[in-house]
Amino acid sequence: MRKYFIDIYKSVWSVLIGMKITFGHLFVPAVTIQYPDVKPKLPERARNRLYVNMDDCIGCLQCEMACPVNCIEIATVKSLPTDDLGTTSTGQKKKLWVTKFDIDIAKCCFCGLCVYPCPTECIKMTEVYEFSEYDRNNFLYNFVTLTKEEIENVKAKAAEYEKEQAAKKAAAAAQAKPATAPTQQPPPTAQQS
Amino acid sequence: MEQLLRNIFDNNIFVFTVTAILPLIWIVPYALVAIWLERKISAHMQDRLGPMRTGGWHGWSQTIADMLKLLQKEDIVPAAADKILFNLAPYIIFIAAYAAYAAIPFSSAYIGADINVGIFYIIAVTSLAVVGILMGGWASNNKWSLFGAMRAAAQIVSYEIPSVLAVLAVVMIAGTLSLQEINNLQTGWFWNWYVFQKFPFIFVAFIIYFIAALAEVNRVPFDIPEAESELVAGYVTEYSGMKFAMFMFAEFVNMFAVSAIAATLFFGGWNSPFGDFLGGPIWGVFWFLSKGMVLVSIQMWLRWTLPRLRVDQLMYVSWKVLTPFAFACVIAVGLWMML
Amino acid sequence: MTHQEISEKIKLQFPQAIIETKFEGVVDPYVKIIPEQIFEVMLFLHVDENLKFDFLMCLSGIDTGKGNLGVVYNLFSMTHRHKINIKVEVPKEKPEVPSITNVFPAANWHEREAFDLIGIIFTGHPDPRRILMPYDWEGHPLRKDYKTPEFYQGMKIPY
Amino acid sequence: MTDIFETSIKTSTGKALRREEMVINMGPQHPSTHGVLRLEVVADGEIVIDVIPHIGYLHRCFEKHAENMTGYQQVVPYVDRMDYCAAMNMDFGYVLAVEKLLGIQVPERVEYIRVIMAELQRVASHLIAAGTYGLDIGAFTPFLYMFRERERILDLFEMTCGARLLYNYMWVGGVSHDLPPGFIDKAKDFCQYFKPKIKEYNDLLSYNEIFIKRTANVGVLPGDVAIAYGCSGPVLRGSGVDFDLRRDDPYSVYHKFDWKPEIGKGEMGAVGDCWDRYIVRIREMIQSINIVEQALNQIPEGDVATAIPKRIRPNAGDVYVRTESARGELGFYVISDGTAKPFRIKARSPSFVNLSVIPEISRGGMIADLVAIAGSLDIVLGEVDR
Repeated sequence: MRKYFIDIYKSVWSVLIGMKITFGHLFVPAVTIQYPDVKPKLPERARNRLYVNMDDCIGCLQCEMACPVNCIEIATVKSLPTDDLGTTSTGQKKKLWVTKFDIDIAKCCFCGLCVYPCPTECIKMTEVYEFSEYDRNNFLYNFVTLTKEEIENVKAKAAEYEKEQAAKKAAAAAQAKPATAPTQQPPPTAQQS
Repeated sequence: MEQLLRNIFDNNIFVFTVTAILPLIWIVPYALVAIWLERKISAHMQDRLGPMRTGGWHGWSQTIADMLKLLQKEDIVPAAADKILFNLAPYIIFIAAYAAYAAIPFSSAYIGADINVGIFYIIAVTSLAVVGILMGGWASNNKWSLFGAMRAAAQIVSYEIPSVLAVLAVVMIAGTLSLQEINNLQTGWFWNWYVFQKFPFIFVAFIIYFIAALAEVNRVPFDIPEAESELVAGYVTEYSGMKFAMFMFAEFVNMFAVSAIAATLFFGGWNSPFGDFLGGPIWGVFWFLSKGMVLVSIQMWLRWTLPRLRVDQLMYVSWKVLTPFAFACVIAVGLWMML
Repeated sequence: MTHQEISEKIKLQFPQAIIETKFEGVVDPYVKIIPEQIFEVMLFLHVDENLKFDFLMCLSGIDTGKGNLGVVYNLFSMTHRHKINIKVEVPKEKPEVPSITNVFPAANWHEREAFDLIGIIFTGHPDPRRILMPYDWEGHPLRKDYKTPEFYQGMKIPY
Repeated sequence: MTDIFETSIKTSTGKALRREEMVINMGPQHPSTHGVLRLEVVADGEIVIDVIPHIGYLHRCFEKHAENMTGYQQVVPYVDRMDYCAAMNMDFGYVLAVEKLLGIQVPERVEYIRVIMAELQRVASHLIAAGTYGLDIGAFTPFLYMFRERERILDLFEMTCGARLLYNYMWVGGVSHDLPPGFIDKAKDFCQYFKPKIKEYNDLLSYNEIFIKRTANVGVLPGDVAIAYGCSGPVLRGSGVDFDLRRDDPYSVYHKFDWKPEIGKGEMGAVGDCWDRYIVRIREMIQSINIVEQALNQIPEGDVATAIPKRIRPNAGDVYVRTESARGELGFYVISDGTAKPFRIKARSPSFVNLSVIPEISRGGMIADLVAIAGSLDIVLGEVDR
């Protein structure tokens, strides 16, 4: 019987305490913000959309290797010794035409692992976090600066050069060891994937 | 009011129709505002902002937008449902909630039907809601809905008893079942209100009535028929679009109905708290509605504070706590009156 | 108790059970046991007053990649605060290991998982269903020679 | 003798239902299962006769993925996603395992940073656990209060590593970034701000009589049963077993701090009921804040990147390393075959093991109790299914 009344007293009392707390919070300013009107300030290190500065990219494929979800796809073509691709901002000489640099941002898990191995610091995570799209295909970001014709051009040139080199090599080999036939020639592809 | 209309129009059917529709003038905007208010109260209690965008100031037209959205939604009837009962249930629940307004005195000049068993009629007619809930839950052909309906039936039936007993305590001192009469007996300053009579027994009766009313309208901490974390949404699980809105609407209408009854029985109804100051039929409406709204707000406040009970604890509260206390109140009031 | 002492105790009780023990030169010392006696050994480890291994930390099924499947039991004693790792290996053709669910209820789900992903059959398991993969899935994905099927119930798998 | 009340309907374990029983599927889409857990409930009215958990709806083949990565470092983002509510603790366990396999020692400062992050993450995770538990019981408001505090912890994380939920912060041999300038002051501010909030939670939820009535004496898990089922973390400590890996099998620099594990004492009912499990989490938050404060005061200067290896190629061998995650004993069993790819990684996730006890403790209760029990075990389905 005693417990019965104690229980009733406790229930009423704890309800009143709870009501006091919630009532007090009626007059506490809200901690949330009205999002599209007010935007949170992101810290310096915020990791959001990936961006690649193609001027600095040397096509080393480090980021592609580091990506745990394989959202980066890079293809490169060797440049001719006569081509001048310029240098990166860190002073490194570029040796490869980057003919494909696709990031499927829909697959990206924003881990940032691609950012660290980059030798020229050209791939980085920016502060842009609003990039929703109506079409999934729009998430395939294409960073290559070369036009289609240019890509075809460098590919053709590289293939030609490769062939030339191969022919030269074969000729040299044939000259050096005329007895043994060239067993295996490297296929004339310059494209890696 | 009825007399006035009859004098002007001299057509019984027309007059009855008008008096029947009159409460809707209050109910519809009330429901819209109450839903918005509930969101805002919850938001501010939780340090949030709540709806802010729709319609300028603090998102005042959010509920209207939601109404329009629900109207456009597809009306899904499950293939395995009992279609007739499924479609009928929301209307029955709404009718049960709305029918109570016929006998609620909004002001000294306006009451839908001043029947001399007013309170009895209201208690009888609000119980009809349980039929609608059972119909909806059963017809949905969903186990969660059925659970919700069964819980609701058990809950509403058992909470009728303490609430009726609490009302009985008031009826005993008033000596009448007519709500208009009960209001007239509480005229004057606020200490004439029944809640302060025979202190503290009627006050306890009011608490009992209020708790029981919370259970009857399925509000937290007694919202187990639609407990979203257990039963998904209870008996409304399978409803969508406008039918769901009807359930929602009926719930808010019911909330005001029970608050209005509490205001009438315990807080002087349309009486001004300050004697004749701001009295009269027009101000009466104001006092009545604001008393009702305060009680509705308290229901909301409780909802955003408390966890919910378990079904057996709910029964415990009804049968082992509220009912004995209500009996004690009735007996005490009776003894007091004999003295 | 050190690993050596525990291993000695097992040897004393089950002279034929131990295949291999390794305490030096590895990160985690272990005792390799013949699979047929694993239940008895576990029961002994569990009930012996001086050992009292009552906490099964982990049970992992592995595919050794050399034609064998294995189970690794990591045990811990709450009372004596010592650990032991027990390993068994079974051939892929007949991957049957006695279930230890009756000794450690914790092994129940772990064994179901090992069955599901590696395909070790635990004889005497009370509820030998798949646990993570769908009930009608074919094959055991964590085996090294597992080939991803083309379709599952008409759905293309490699998206 | 055949039971004449038996019907031809069978549960998925093959048990025939009796006439008065029915099977209810709680989940996979259900508000109180905290994700895509399906509980097949055999119920007699409101009384639960049996529960058969079905998991695997969120199975993302973590172990298979890990075997197909280019290296050990690439696994870390996947580990993050196992327990998305306590990603730092997950990282911690994994990198400790790989470091042990490699045999490298990380700088002192890294150890401190890791402990600070793990403990802040534990607070954040327990805030979710306690908040959603309130939500299961029907109290909405405490949930948002707790999320309010959690946001501040996430702000600290975002400032440190740039992400709010899945950090990829702890790396094998170090951490990705050093602490940003001003972090220590902000973290200290947070500790000061957080301590009084515990009282608010207690007043509003923990000691609310309705909440106590709903959780006390419900889902009682005795200590020996908890050990037998391999339960760990707050579930084990809630059952009155004084065992915490941070103290009893110390790793990192936990031995340098002054704190004690909280255990359930059965204040409101039997030892090991839902309320005990809940209150252990609430009290653990205070202890974690204590550890964070001590670590912030003791943290040494130094370089955080010295031990990060360029190529991670552990020698062939295997290791089982366990740490105390927010949900209990998180073990990683890693086998290396000497190459850069992990040969096999098995994650012993605490929720997976804790969940296996649910049929044992929920029989005979009501449906509402089942919700309370599932909430008090604090499972994260990402970790159960991996």
